[in-house]
Amino acid sequence: MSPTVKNTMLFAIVALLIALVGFMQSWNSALVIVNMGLISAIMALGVNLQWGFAGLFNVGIMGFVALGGLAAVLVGMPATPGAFEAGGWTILGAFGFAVVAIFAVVFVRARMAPGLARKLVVLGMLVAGFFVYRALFDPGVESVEAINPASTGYLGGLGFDEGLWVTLAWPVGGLFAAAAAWVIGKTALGLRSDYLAIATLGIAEIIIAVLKNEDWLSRGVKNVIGMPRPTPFEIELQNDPAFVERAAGLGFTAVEASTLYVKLLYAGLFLIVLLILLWMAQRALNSPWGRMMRAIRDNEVAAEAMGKDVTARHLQIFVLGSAICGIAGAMMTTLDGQLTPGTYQPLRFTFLVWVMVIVGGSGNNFGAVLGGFLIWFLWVQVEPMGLWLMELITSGMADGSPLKAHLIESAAHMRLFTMGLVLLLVLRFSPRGLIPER
Amino acid sequence: MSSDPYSDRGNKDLSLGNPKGMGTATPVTSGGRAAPAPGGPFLIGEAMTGGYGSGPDILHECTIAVDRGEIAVIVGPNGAGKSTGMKAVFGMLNLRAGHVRLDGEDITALSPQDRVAKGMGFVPQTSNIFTSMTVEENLEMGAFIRTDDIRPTMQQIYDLFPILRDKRWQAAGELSGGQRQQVAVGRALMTQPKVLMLDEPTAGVSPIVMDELFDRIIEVARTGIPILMVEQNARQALEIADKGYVLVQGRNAYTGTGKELLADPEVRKSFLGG
Amino acid sequence: MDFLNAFIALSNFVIIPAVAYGSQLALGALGVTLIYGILRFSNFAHGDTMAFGAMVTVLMTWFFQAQGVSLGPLPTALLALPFGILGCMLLVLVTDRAVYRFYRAQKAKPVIFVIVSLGVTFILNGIVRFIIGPDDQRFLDGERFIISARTFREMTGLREGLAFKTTQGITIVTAVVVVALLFWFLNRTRTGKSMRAYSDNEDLALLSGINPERVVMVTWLIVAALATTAGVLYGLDKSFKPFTYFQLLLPIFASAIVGGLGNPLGAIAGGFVIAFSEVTVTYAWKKVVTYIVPEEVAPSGLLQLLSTDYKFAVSFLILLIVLLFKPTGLFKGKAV
Amino acid sequence: GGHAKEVKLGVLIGFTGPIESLAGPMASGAELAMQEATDSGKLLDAAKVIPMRADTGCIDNGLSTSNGERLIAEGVHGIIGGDCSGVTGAILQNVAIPNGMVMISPSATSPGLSTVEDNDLFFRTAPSDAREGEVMAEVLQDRGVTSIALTYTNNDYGKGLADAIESNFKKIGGEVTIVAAHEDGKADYSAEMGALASAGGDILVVAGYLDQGGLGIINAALDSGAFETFGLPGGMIGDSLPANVGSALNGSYGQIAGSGGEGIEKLTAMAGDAFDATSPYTPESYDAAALFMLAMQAADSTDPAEYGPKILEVANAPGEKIYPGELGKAFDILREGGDIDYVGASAVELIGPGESAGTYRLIEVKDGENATIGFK
Amino acid sequence: MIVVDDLHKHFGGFHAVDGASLEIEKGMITGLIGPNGAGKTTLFNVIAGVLEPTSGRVTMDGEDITGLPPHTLFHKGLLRTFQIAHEFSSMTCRENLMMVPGYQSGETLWNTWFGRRRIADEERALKAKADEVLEFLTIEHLAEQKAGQISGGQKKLLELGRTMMVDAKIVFLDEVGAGVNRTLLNTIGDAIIRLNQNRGYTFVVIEHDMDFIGRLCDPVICMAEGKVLAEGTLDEIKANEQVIEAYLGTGLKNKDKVGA
Ligand SMILES: Nc1ncnc2c1ncn2[C@@H]1O[C@H](COP(=O)(O)OP(=O)(O)OP(=O)(O)O)[C@@H](O)[C@H]1O
Ligand SMILES: Nc1ncnc2c1ncn2[C@@H]1O[C@H](COP(=O)(O)OP(=O)(O)OP(=O)(O)O)[C@@H](O)[C@H]1O
Ligand SMILES: CC(C)C[C@H](N)C(=O)O
Ligand SMILES: [Mg+2]
Ligand SMILES: [Mg+2]
Repeated sequence: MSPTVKNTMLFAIVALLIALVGFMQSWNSALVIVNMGLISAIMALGVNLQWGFAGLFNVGIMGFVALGGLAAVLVGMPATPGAFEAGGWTILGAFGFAVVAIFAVVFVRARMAPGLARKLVVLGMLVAGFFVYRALFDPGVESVEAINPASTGYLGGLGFDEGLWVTLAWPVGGLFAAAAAWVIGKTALGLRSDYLAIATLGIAEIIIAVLKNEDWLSRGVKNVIGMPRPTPFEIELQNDPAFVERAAGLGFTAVEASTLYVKLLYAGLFLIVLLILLWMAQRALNSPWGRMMRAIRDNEVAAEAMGKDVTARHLQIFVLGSAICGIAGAMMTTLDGQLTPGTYQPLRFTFLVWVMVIVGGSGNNFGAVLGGFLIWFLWVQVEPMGLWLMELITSGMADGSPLKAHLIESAAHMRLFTMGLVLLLVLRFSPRGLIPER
Repeated sequence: MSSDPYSDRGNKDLSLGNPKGMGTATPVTSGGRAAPAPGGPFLIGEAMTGGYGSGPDILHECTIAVDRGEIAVIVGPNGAGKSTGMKAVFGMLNLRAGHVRLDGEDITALSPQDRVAKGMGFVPQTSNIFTSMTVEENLEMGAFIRTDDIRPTMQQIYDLFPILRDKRWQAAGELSGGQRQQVAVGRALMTQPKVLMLDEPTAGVSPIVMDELFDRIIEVARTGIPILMVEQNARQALEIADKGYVLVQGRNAYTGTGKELLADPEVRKSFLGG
Repeated sequence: MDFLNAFIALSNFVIIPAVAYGSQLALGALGVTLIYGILRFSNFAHGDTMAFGAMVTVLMTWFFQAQGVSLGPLPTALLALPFGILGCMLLVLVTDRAVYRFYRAQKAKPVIFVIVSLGVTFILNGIVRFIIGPDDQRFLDGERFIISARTFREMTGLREGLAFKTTQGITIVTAVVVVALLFWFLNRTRTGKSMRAYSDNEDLALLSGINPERVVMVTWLIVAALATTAGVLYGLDKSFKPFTYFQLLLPIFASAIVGGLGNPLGAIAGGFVIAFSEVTVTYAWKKVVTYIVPEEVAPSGLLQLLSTDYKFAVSFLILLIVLLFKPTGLFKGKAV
Repeated sequence: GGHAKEVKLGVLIGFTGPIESLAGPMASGAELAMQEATDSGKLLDAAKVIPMRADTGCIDNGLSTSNGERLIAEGVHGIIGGDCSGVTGAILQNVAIPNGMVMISPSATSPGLSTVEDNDLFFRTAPSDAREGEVMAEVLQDRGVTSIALTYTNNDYGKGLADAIESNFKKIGGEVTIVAAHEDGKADYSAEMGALASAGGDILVVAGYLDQGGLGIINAALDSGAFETFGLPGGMIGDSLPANVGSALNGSYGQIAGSGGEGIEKLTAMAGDAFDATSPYTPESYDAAALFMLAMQAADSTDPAEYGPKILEVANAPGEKIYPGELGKAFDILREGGDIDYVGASAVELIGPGESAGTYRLIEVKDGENATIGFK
Repeated sequence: MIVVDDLHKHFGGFHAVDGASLEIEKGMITGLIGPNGAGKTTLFNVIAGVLEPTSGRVTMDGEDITGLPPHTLFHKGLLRTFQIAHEFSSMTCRENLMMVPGYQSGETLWNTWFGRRRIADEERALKAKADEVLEFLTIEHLAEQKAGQISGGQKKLLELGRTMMVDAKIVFLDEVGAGVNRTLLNTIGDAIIRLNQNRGYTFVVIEHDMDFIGRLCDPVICMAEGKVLAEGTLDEIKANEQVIEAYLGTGLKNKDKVGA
């Protein structure tokens, strides 16, 4: 079987699996899987760019995804009335001061001769700066957070909440993630393998900690809910006689038609994003640029000696890959309609994406996309599978036996168990991933 | 940048699947049974045919043999299959045809591990030292299967390669190219094998050390231990060789005593650099 | 001015807890570091291996308790520990056979191992919850304190109390003993050296007559012992709950990495760095300072550098700073 | 109208994840009500009520939404859930509202959910934390506490509750020495303990979960001798806490949503050994399931659009008071067009946007057990 | 062309390069010899920017290049090979060569999306060039073979081949000969001479094969213990007592034992 045929078949199988959900459960369920599958595929693409192309072990995906989510809030939510007057400007002023202070420190450092005196002055400036900053920052924060804390209590955003304008949040999410990645890359890319991994993991945790605790920014753990979306609301459609009529014409009830319609719209938007990114990644991979990246991945020392600026290239690809994760993060928050920092867990947002990349086949863009769909499908669908498994096992047992009760009780935990089993099976039969690098 | 310019694991990242220490050959798996096969030289790889994994055959009915007390040298162009032949003899390659016999015993089905236990010692051409371990530990690992006192042998190695004594507590990965080569040979000598196989032991060592090394090899051989080696310093090597093989494209092209091969103008011109 | 009370307060709330927590992390990190050092991958299943070993121990402890067996002031769990270790050894050997061995033969890349170990994590997760359930389980008995805060106050007449738990004591002692043993084992014994050789260059190890499968097995056995011990000590000190063992993985990895992967001493150092940074940076110095300075200038604020919300972030920040200056950890770990 | 012989109710809560140990009893509670209804044979046309479990992971929006869709696809007539406030919002917005499905959460207590746009589809049998803050402040005042240290689990529940406690306690003149968050499921709470101890206070109020960080904090406090008495809001009330902590917890006190011992006692009796009916939010889960079925009976329909508006009617006065185990009786009354006031296990009284009014049971730990010492 | 001034490189307490000063003349093929561990490779690494010197200065055409990163030096025309082959093991031999030239327009991401035509043209030229080099090295049959799967000597050839892909000003060859067949080495020697004469490359060659050094190099520098021991023509060097004692030796002692 030629690779192309095999790959097409793999995609067809995943499509079939999702279609099965459509037939056996509902097309709404199938489309939910498709939509999250598309987002997962984009994340996997970003990670594959970093790992598969350049060998950067980034385990901070969660942080970039969360930053994308933040962008969705800052772009889409309306500004909280009075928040800026109350303390917003003070907060921005405090940031301004911080920037000036840092520049001052850098300036002084450059002007003074090295030695104990310089160290003391720099340290003194930093400490004093920190306290002044806190003195400016804290009251601002306090007054912003005091504005109706149960439902606002934060600055709010730019209020792009009209139709497709909402999608502006996606590239902005990419930019946020890219900016963060640039800073991280500048400092941490000197690290190797697992050291880089734990560093990025730590940074992701720090990003989440900020999102959880800086209520003035995005309400912290109180969550931002009811975010604008690019598609119409189902209720609106259901109340629109024209839509209901057309749905009826096609043989759907209003509820069915509206829910499917909205999901299809999302799917279309996400698909466009995925296709653009996939096209860009494919082109880049199959070009001298891709060759250079592979060379760097193979042997940094030699690539450096052959005139390739390894550090710059690493930074470039780190920023790009992270930006893609940021875009996906913003898309996901738009789809969820809410930002809930507490849900950002490494297992779900970092390691699951890694599983997608590896199972799909690292170094291969199509592999990453396939992995994204497949693993997401499993993540959602193994629960019924686990239950089914348990029922199968217990079918022979007497009703009311404690063991049977215990087994059924444990069914929910079988989700992870089954997930693990499937993962091991896939990797057993295809250790380099389903669509390996050529 | 890397603080270790010798690091041959490019992207110093194991996760990248650097194949270091992970050859692509599929070795013979454990559990084969050795069967006696009478007669013949002490070690012989006979009519070996095989290649890497499922790739094309590299060796074609290639025969290499060495007897007690002898030095056999394999020469040939780059990529001729010399190292492959050595690996085949050592069981690091699945042969499609041919046999390997040691002391009259057919060991074709034995794993490399079992061959070590049978007293075969081997210095591969590349990645032939434990880079993260000290020089002394490298030597100790060479003597891993020995149960007797290894200190005298170690002293001999240090006498042979004095520089290693100075560097005994240093990680072998931090040594210079030639020093690493000395460690590699030292490690093999520590084994006190019944037969010694060396893949380009003199690559990168200075003339004075090369002389020492050849001297030592002669000494070892004259104690009765057969030595099979691949060499690109072919003229020096053939001068001390009892037997020489010229391999070309995985086939025996010329075979003879060292002197004969040295004297053959065709061989000189094509393989020994004139 | 009351330096004694200040010091006791500091010991009670910073030094002792951090040392004990550091030892717990270190014990976990030792297992992680060993797998990384010898088998060369980051084992995500370590947390759940700890949980499994601890679970067996818990069950055995309950059994002993039901039989009326006890160790007097020491927790009965110590008696059950060997059984836990045995159970855990069995588990890891079975997993190695069933799972990892295949990828070793395939010479799979370490990242594949990492992902595979994630799969193993999921499965262990299910098994442990299946057997013992997701809840907290208590199995601690014996004397809870070597010295409790109240006893200390009564004994010394000081205002501040100093508490030292039996489990803390056991943890610290075990950590020290284990690391010394492991260091000696790896650097001085033949088997230990052969394990390092295997980790350095598998093929060459083979050529030296080292049996790879034996090395792998010994490694897993040691790891099982370490994991169970760490898991049980942690469970005794806090409580046994499957979910926390997975959560423990993050600080454990952080410890192993700051210390330098593959280095047992590093694991210890790393454990303390992480523990101390978590505990000290967010500490509110009010109490301590109040004891030291004259009453008139006693602080009204908390004197807290950062709120505890950021304790995790801070420990990671410190980790980052360490790595920036020492890219392969404090003890020059492996960066393969 | 005509209706199926089967009524399906989804139980969409966090069987895995941070509150996995609460989920089991919660689901059992809900299923007990369903079983009771089925056994009574009086619901609609002797319909069989079938529970369908699905997982939210407590914190996984994507999983919750997918599972919500799956439940809809399987044709549930109502959803009991979500559990944690975060995912509850996600399910509400992405599943319930678009599909016009009614949702009753037994445990999502975030004040933010009071004001969320819900098309009258969302109800909860647990009160908003805003209310608990007031109650807790009063309890503290009654006990003569003047200063507290306050720690909360770092999520919308903990944060909202802590805010409410802090502001209410300050309003009545109390001092809050420190408000420190703790993360659940972490290995160690020494850092939090250090800060809390240093700040000091008469008691330590722990707005957390009893088998999560809350337990860890209390253990750390007792071990180091920093605090001896604890204030325990709803998330900390449950049998496992005194059992896990031991006698040192005696004297600590708090409150949990719930009223008249009668309801809960009945439920406990019904549950027997099968599950722990006093486990947090288990009574509320029972009540959520009961409310669904009662509303269906009142509307004589399983269509959310029809029974949805009945929920407030059956939950509140006027009418005959209904306790656990009396569902059959209630069905009869409703069939005959009568009126009921469902009290259930947690003293259900729905107010405003359809959430529990919040009567609280005051608890004090005595002899290693939670003892009810009054109501507020 | 290159001036090394009192260069030191210490590893902990060990002085691998210990005050070496030397000058490399433009247009010459300079030989660098010395015992194992003399510091030759370390010296290369410092000059080529792989290692930071502990102290000292390196200048190239009067410009201070101390501590510049390797990729910058590459673009200044300074190339080097590695003593232990540093191939890109998962890429084919041809790709190993094609990736070498700097400033390829296809290395800019923008062009990979919107500049396909130009890239295609450049690629064709590069491929032709790479094939030419492969053929010269007698490994044209390995063009599509992964570089990780070729023999030890072939890797060294590839190493050399990379320096032939661009117009270099100065090339540092670290033991290209070790492991290379002597007949082929002669051909390589010829090529080096040709590159030197026709294209004006300057070479610095580390080798332990005196025949090879003798054929190519003038002058020859001998290092020992991190310092320059002697400098001159090969014959002068060969006559130097210290060099003989430290490096060249006096031949086999066991020659008599060689039988047959
Ligand atoms: N990273 C390192 N750490 C410690 N010592 C080192 C390191 N790298 C090299 N050395 C030491 O520096 C000395 C010089 O090494 P170098 O590689 O420069 O020698 P060389 O002249 O190239 O030798 P050869 O001819 O064997 O290649 C050697 O003794 C080596 O052990
Ligand atoms: N790991 C491998 N996988 C596939 N093919 C290989 C591998 N190693 C070597 N080859 C091929 O096998 C052939 C013989 O290689 P071998 O290493 O035996 O040559 P050699 O005679 O030792 O050459 P040299 O003198 O350069 O070391 C070469 O053509 C090479 O391309
Ligand atoms: C299940 C409960 C503990 C959830 C909690 N009341 C919340 O709103 O998040
Ligand atoms: Mg070879
Ligand atoms: Mg060298």
